[in-house]
Amino acid sequence: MGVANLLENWSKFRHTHPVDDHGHEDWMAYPTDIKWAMAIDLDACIGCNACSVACYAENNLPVVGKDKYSHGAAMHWMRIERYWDENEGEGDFSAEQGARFLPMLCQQCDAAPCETVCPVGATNHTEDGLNSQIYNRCIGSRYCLVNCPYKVRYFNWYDYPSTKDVWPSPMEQQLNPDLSVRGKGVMEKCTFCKQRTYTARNDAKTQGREVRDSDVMTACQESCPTGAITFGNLFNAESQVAMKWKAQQVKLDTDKQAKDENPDNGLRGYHVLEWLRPYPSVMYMERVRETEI
Amino acid sequence: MSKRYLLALYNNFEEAEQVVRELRTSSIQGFNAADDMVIKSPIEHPEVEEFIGPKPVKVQWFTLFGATLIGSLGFLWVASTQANFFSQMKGGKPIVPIPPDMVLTYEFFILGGVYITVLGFLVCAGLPARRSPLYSAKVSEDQIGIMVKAEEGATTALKGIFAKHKALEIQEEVGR
Amino acid sequence: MTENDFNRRDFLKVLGWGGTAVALSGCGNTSIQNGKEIITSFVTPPDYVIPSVANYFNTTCAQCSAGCDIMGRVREGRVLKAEGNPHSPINYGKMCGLGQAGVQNHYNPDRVTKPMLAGKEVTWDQALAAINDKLGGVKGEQVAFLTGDISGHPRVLLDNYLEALGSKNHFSYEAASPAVLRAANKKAYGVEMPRYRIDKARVVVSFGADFLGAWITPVHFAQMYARFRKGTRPEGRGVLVQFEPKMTLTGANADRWVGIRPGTEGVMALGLINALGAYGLHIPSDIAAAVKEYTPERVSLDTGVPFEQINKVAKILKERSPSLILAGDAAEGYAHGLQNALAIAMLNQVLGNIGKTVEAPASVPFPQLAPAVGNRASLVAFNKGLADGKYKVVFTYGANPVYSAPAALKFQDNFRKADFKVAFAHYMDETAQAADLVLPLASAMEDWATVVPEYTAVPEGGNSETYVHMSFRQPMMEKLYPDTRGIGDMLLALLKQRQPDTYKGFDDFYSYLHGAILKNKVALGSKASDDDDVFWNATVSKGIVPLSGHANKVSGKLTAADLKLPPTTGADIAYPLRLIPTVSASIRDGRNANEPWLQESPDPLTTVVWDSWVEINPKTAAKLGIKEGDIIEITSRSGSIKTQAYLFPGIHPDAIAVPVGYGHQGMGRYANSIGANVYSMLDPVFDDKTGDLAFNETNVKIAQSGERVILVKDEGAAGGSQAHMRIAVQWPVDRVDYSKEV
Amino acid sequence: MTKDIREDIAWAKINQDVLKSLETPRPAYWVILAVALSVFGVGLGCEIYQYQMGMGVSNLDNPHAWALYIGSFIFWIGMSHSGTLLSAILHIMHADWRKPIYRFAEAMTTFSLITAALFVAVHLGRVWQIYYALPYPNERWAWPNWQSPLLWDAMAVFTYLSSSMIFLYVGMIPDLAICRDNMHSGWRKKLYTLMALGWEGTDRQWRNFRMTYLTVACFLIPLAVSVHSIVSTDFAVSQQPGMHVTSFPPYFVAGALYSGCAAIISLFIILRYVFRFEEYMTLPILRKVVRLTFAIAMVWTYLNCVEFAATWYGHDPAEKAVLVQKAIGPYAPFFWTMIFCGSVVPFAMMVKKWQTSIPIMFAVSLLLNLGMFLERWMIISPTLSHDYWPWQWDHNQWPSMIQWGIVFGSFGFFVTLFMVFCKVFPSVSMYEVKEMVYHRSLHSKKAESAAPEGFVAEELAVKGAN
Repeated sequence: MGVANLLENWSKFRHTHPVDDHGHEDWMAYPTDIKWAMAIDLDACIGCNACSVACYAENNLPVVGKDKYSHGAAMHWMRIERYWDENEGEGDFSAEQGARFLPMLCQQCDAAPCETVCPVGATNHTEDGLNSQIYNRCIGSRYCLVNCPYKVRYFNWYDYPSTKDVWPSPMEQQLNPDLSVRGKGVMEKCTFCKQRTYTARNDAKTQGREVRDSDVMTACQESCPTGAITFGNLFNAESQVAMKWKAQQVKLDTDKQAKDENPDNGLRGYHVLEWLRPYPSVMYMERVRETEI
Repeated sequence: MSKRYLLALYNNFEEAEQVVRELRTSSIQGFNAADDMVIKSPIEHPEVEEFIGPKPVKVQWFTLFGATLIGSLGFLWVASTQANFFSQMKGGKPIVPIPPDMVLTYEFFILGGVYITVLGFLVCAGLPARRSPLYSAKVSEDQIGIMVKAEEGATTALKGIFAKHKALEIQEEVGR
Repeated sequence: MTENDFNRRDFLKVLGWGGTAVALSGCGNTSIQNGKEIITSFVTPPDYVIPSVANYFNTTCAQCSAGCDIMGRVREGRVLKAEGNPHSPINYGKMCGLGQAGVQNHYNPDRVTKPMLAGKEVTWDQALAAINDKLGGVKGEQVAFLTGDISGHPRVLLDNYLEALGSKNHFSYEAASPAVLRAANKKAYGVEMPRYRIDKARVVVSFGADFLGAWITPVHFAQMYARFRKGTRPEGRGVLVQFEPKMTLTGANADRWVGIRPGTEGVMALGLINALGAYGLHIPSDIAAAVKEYTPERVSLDTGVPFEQINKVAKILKERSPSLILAGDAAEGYAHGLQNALAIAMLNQVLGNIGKTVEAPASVPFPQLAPAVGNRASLVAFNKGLADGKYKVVFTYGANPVYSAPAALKFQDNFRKADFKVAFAHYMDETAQAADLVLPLASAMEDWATVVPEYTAVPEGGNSETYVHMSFRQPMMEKLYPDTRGIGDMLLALLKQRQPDTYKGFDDFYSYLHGAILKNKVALGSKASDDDDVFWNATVSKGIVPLSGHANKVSGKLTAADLKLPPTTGADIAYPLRLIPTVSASIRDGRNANEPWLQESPDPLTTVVWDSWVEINPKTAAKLGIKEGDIIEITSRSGSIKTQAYLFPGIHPDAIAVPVGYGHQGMGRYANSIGANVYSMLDPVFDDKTGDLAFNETNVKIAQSGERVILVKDEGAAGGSQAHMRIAVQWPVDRVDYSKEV
Repeated sequence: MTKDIREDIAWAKINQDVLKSLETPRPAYWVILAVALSVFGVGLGCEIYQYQMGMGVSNLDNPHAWALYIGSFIFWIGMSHSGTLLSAILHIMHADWRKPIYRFAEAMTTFSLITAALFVAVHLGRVWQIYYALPYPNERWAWPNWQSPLLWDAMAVFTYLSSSMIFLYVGMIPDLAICRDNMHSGWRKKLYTLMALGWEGTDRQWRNFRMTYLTVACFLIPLAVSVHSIVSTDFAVSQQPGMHVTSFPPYFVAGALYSGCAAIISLFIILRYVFRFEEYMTLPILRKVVRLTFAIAMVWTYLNCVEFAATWYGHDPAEKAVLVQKAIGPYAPFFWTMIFCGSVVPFAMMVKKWQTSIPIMFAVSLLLNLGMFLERWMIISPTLSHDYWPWQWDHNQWPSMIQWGIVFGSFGFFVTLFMVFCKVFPSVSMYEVKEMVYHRSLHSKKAESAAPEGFVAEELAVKGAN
C-alpha cells in the first residue's frame, strides 16, 4: 500500500541516482547497471548530416516539407548546427578556420528540466538513465519543450501520417516496425534508439552478462563516416564511452569540468550548457585547430 | 396539548427590540422566551443577538475540522501516489519531493476549509428547510418579524403585547 | 562447351571474363537451372526469415559512383534501412546521408512503373518490338548509348550489345566528375585514379577537392580523414589547408580555409613551389626556373591571398612530410583546368609524396568489367553527334542530359533530331519526358548487378599492389512494380534480339550472372572442386569479391614544360562575378533530388532546405545592398536564373555560388520546380586539353529582383553566432594533450 | 418614521429596482449579448478547425511552443482576482461602499475562471486525453506528475473556482429568497425557490450566515494570492531566461488585481447603464474603485521596475538578452504599448474630474486591460524567441488568425456568461444595500453634523448628475 511503501522506503526514494555516476545499489528497478551515454568528438565531426538522415530512416521521422519547415515544424531529432568564429561586432563572422559543427540531439539529461514539468508524467527517467517520452501518455502541454534549454524536443503540430506527401504509398513500407509513428499533438525526441538499446539489454540479460559495445549502436553512430560518435554503457568500465569520459575526466553531475578547472591540463571534454546543471549524458570533445597555419 | 404559532410584523428593529425585551421579561404561562421566539429580518442585524439572548455559533468547528483533515489527507494521498509509481521517477529529484507537495497541501487545506465550512453552515442553519407556515414575504422586503410558539392559553397575552407595540399585522395559525 | 579456341574466347567475352586467362570450371548451364529455382518467390518463407527479426543482406550502394558496400535491413520481406558493410575497404561499415536515402529511391512514389511508348503504356513485348523494328532500319553507327558511370556485368552486356549492333557510340556522361583530374593524373603519375593516402599524410593541402562532401568517394575519404585527424596516431594530428573560392564541406573542416580568387589555383601551386624552394626544399633547377617568376608578392597579387599565408603553408609543407596535395573540382573547372591540375600535381612531385601518399592502384584484371567512367566531354561529343544528325536511335541510362546540359549546347533540340529515343528511366525526369520510349528500371534494391568502383581502396592487410574488388548488388526484396526490369535484364533482352543463339541459355540476368560467376570461380578465390551453390551463396552473402589485379606504378612524370599557365585575366566588366556551381554532398548532380530526406536535410554550410540559393560574400552583398532572402537574378552570357540570396562568409568576394541539382521540371513531387537549375546558364567554355566542359568559367552579373522571401533554413535568427556562450568550443592543438586520449 | 434616512431609498424600492434588472434591461443589453455570442461563435469555429488539423494551424512552432493561449489563460485568471478583492478583503475591512458592486465582481471572478479553464483545453495538443491530468486511480498506478507547476495550477484553479462559486452562491441566498418571494410563477420561481433553500431570515440563519461568510472570505484571500503566485511558477520555476524570475509571484498577483479592477470599472459602467443602476452604482463608488485601481497600478509599475532592474544588474547575459529583445526586438511595439497602457495611462485616473467621467474611465479601463493582456504575452513570446539556444532563435513567429480567433472568442464566451448571469440573478446585493443604507441612516442619526462634508457634497453632486 502506498503509505506503508512510502514510510518504509522514504530515504530510498530520495535516491541520488541517476544524478550520481553510479547505479543506486539498493535500487530494485535496476536489473543491470546500465547508464547509456554518448561522446561526440567535434574535431572528427565533419557536419555531413549522415547521422541526421540515418535518424530519419531509423525513427520514422516525418518529412514536413518546405512550408511547415519554415514554420519551425522540422522533426530532425538529430540536427547539425553550424557556427562561425565571431569577430568583434554582431553577426561579423570569419570563415578563416572553417565552420564549427555541432551535432545536437536530446542530451538525455540526468536532472532533466523537461521531466519535472510534465503535468501527466509522460516524460520520465528510465532505469537505464534515459529521458523517456511516453507518446501514449503525452497530452501535448508542450511544457517540456518550453523548459528544454537545448530545444531538442519536437512536437507533432500536425497529423503527419495523414498529411499529403509525408509517407505517400509505397513509402510507408519503409517505416521501421520497431517503433511507432507518432500522431498529432504528441511530443517526441531522440531516444538513443531505444528500440536498439532495449534489444541489446534484453539479449545481454538472457545471456546473463553485461551489455558490451558490440551489442548496440545508435543509428547516428552507425552511419557516422568519421566515427565521431561513441555510444555505450557508462557503468561498464570497458566500454569505449566510459573510457573516453574517464580520459577526459568528465563527470556527469558537475557544472564545471576538469578542463575548466585547469586550462593547461590538455583535456577537451565538456557538456553543453553544463552551468545550467541539467547533467547531460552527452559529452562533447572540443574541436581542435592547428596554430602553425 | 397543541401549540400555536404567532407572527407579528414590525416596521423596524427598535420596535421589535422592545417587544422582545418585554416578552423575555414577561412570564407568560406556556411560553418560554428563550426557546419559543424567532426573529425574522430582511438584513443581517448583529444587535438582534444582543436582545434575543445568547445563542452559540458552531460553524467554525466544522472549518477547523475540515481544513486540517482534508489538508493532511491531501498530503498523504499525493505523497503515497508518488511513492507508488517510482517507475515514473524524475531525474535528480526525490520520489517524494516536499516543496511541490506543500503547495498542493496548502490548496487542499483551503479546499477542505471552504467546503466543510459551507457544509457546517447548512447543518447549523438547518438548511435546506421547508418554510414555516407563518412565513411572510414582507420579511424579505422591509419588515421585522417576531414568531413565537406558545400554549393555547398564552396567545391572548402575547397578542396583547404585540398589539401594544403597534404590530403592523399579527398572523396566527395552529401548529402541527 | 566447345573446344574451339575462338568460340571459347568469344564465350568468355559474353560472360565478361575476356582479355585474361581464365580457368573455366565445369559446365555452367546446370547452375542456371538452379538459378531459376532460387529466385522463384517462396510460398513458405526460408527458415532464416523469423517474423520481427531483421535479416541483413549485403549489396552495393547505387546512390553515387563510389560503390560503397552496404547491407539492407530486411524485415518481413521489406527493406527498411541501409547500413554500411563493416568488411568494406571503401566505407568500413559507414554511410553518408545520400546512401541512407537509397531506400527512398526504392520506395519512391514517383517511379516509372510501366513501359511507355509515346506517352502511352505498352507491354514489354510491344516495347522491345518497337526497339527491334527501329533498329532494323538503321546502321550500327547510327545507334548511340548515353550512360552514367557503368561497370561490372551490366557494362559487359552493354558493350556486347553495342558490338552486336556494330556501334562504337557509348558515351559515359557524369555531370559532376573529376575528368580533368584523371587526365592530369595520367600525365603526372601515370595512372588515372591513384590512391590518395590522406590517412598517411601529415599535411593535406587541397585545392578545392571536396573529399568529405562530393569528391570521388567521400565516405572512404571521411574514414581516412578521421584517422588523419587522430592526435593519437604516430604522425600526430594532421593539418588540412584548403584553397578554394567557395567553401566546401571539406573547406569548412580545414585548419585554414583560404578563399582564393577563382582560377588562380595553379598560380598558387607554383607560388608554393617557389616558396618551398626559398625554405630550402630541393627543387630541380629547371622547375625552379619555371616557377621563379611566381614570387609570393606576385602570387598574392594574383590570388588575393596574403603572402604571409603562402609562406606559412610552404613552411608547414616543408617541415611536415609526407604531405598530400589534392586538386579538386574548383581547380579543374577552367579552360586552363588541366594546367592548374598539373601545377598542383607538380607540388606532390617536388614534395616527394608520389609513392608515399599518392599510391598506385591495381587495375582490374577483367577490362570488360572495369568502370566506364563518365565525364562532360562525352556529353559534348554526344551532343555534336546529335546535332549533325548522326544518331537515329539513342538510348539513355543513368544520365539526365536534357536537364544537366547547359542551354547553350541546345541539347534538347539536338536530342529531338534523333528519330527514336529510348530512356531507361527510374523517374519521369526531363530526359525521359523527351524520349519516345521509356523503359521502367527496377531499383537498385530489386536488381542484380556487379559493381567495380573506380577508386580502389585496399583493406587492412590487403596487398596494395594488386588488390581490386568487385561488389555484388542483389535484390533486397520482391519488385514493388512487376513491370520494372533491371538494366541487366533489359540489355539481355535486347541482346537476344540481336544474337539469340549466344544468349538463349540465359533466362534472365540473374541466371547470366550466376553462370558467369560460377564459370570463373577459381579466379574469384575458390577451388574448382568447391560446390557451386556453396560458392555462389558465400560470394553473394559476402557481397565483396576480391580480385587480384595488375599492379601499376606511379612516378613523378612532370617536367618544367608542363608548367605553363595562362596569364591571370582581370575582372570582366560587364559580368563582374564568377559563378561557381557547387555539387552538394546530398543532392549531388540532381539525380537524387526526388528523395525527400535529402531535400529536408539542411545543406551543411547554409542550412537551407527545399530550395536553391546563391551564396554571396557579405562584403559584396553590402556593396550591392543585398540582404538575406532577396530574390537575386543571376545573368550570364548564356542565360539567367532567379534564386534567393544567402550571405556567406566562406566565399571569395569576386565569386558567387549556386548549388546544382535543383530546378527540375518533372521527375517527381519532391523535386519538381524546387529551386533553379544552374546548369542551364553555364557558358559553353571547355578545357583546352580534355575538352571537358569547364564548370567555373561562367561570369555573371547579379541584380535584386525586388522580391524578398524569408529563407527556409535550419539556422536560427542568430545566424552562426553562439551568443557568447560556450556551445561549440574550439581549442588550439598545442593545448591538447593527446597522450591522455583513447 | 424611522426610515427617513438621508439615503432616502425605501427598502421596498431597493427590491423593486434590483428585481427590475431581472425583467427589462435597456436594449443595449440585447445588443451586447448578440455581439458576444457571435464573437464566441467565431472562437468556437476556430477551435474546431484547430482540433481537426492539429496545433500547427495556430502558428505555434518550435521554439514558440506557447503563445497567446497560455497568455490568455493567465489574463483570465488574473481578471478573477479583483472579485475576491472586493468581496472578501473589503468585506473584512468593512468598506461598505463595496456592497452594491461586489456581487457582479464575484460573478466576474467565477466566469473569468471558467474562461481561463477553457484555455487549458484549447492549449493542449491532445485535449481528448485531458483526463490524464486528473488523479484517478488506475491499474497502471500512473498518476499525474505532482511536481509539475501545471498541475499546481489545475489544483489551485479548481480550488479557487469552486470556492468562489460557493462564496458567490452563499452570499446570494438571502437575495434569492427575495426573488423567490417576488416572482409569481414560471421556471424562475421554481429555480429561486430551489436555490433559496427555504431561507427565511431567522436570527439563527443570519447568525450562522455571518460566521460562514466571514470564514470563507478569510479563506479566499490567501487562496487568491496563492492562485496567481502558483500560476507565476509556470514561468518562475522553469529554466528559461526572462521566465525564471524571482519576483514573479508578487508581480503576477499585482498584475492580477490590476487587470481585475480595470475590468470591474468596465463592467461597472456597462451594468450601470444597461440595468439602470445609477442609484446604486453611484459615481462616488466608481471614484473609490478608480482610486484603488490607481494604487494597484503603481504597485504593478514598481514591481515591473524591480524585475527589469534585477535583470539588468544581475548580469546574466541570457536574461539580459531577452530584456533587450523585448525593448528593441520584433516585440518592441507590444512591449512599449504594454508599458504605456500599464504605467502611463493610469495617471489619467489621478485627474479628479475624470475619475467620475463615465466615457473617460471606460476608455481608460479598456486600455489598462489591453496593457495587461500584452504583459502576459510579453512574458512568453520574447523569451521563447530568444532563449538559451541561439541556433533555435526565431524572431519571425506571429500568431495565426486561428489563434487570434480563439482568443477573441474567449471574450465573447465570458461576456455571454456574465450577461446571462446578470439577467437571471440580482447583480446588486439587495440585502447588503439595505444594510448599507440602514447603517448609514443610524450613523447619520447619531451624528447629524459629523457627516463628512466632502461626502455630502459628492452625494449631492451625484444626485444632480442623475
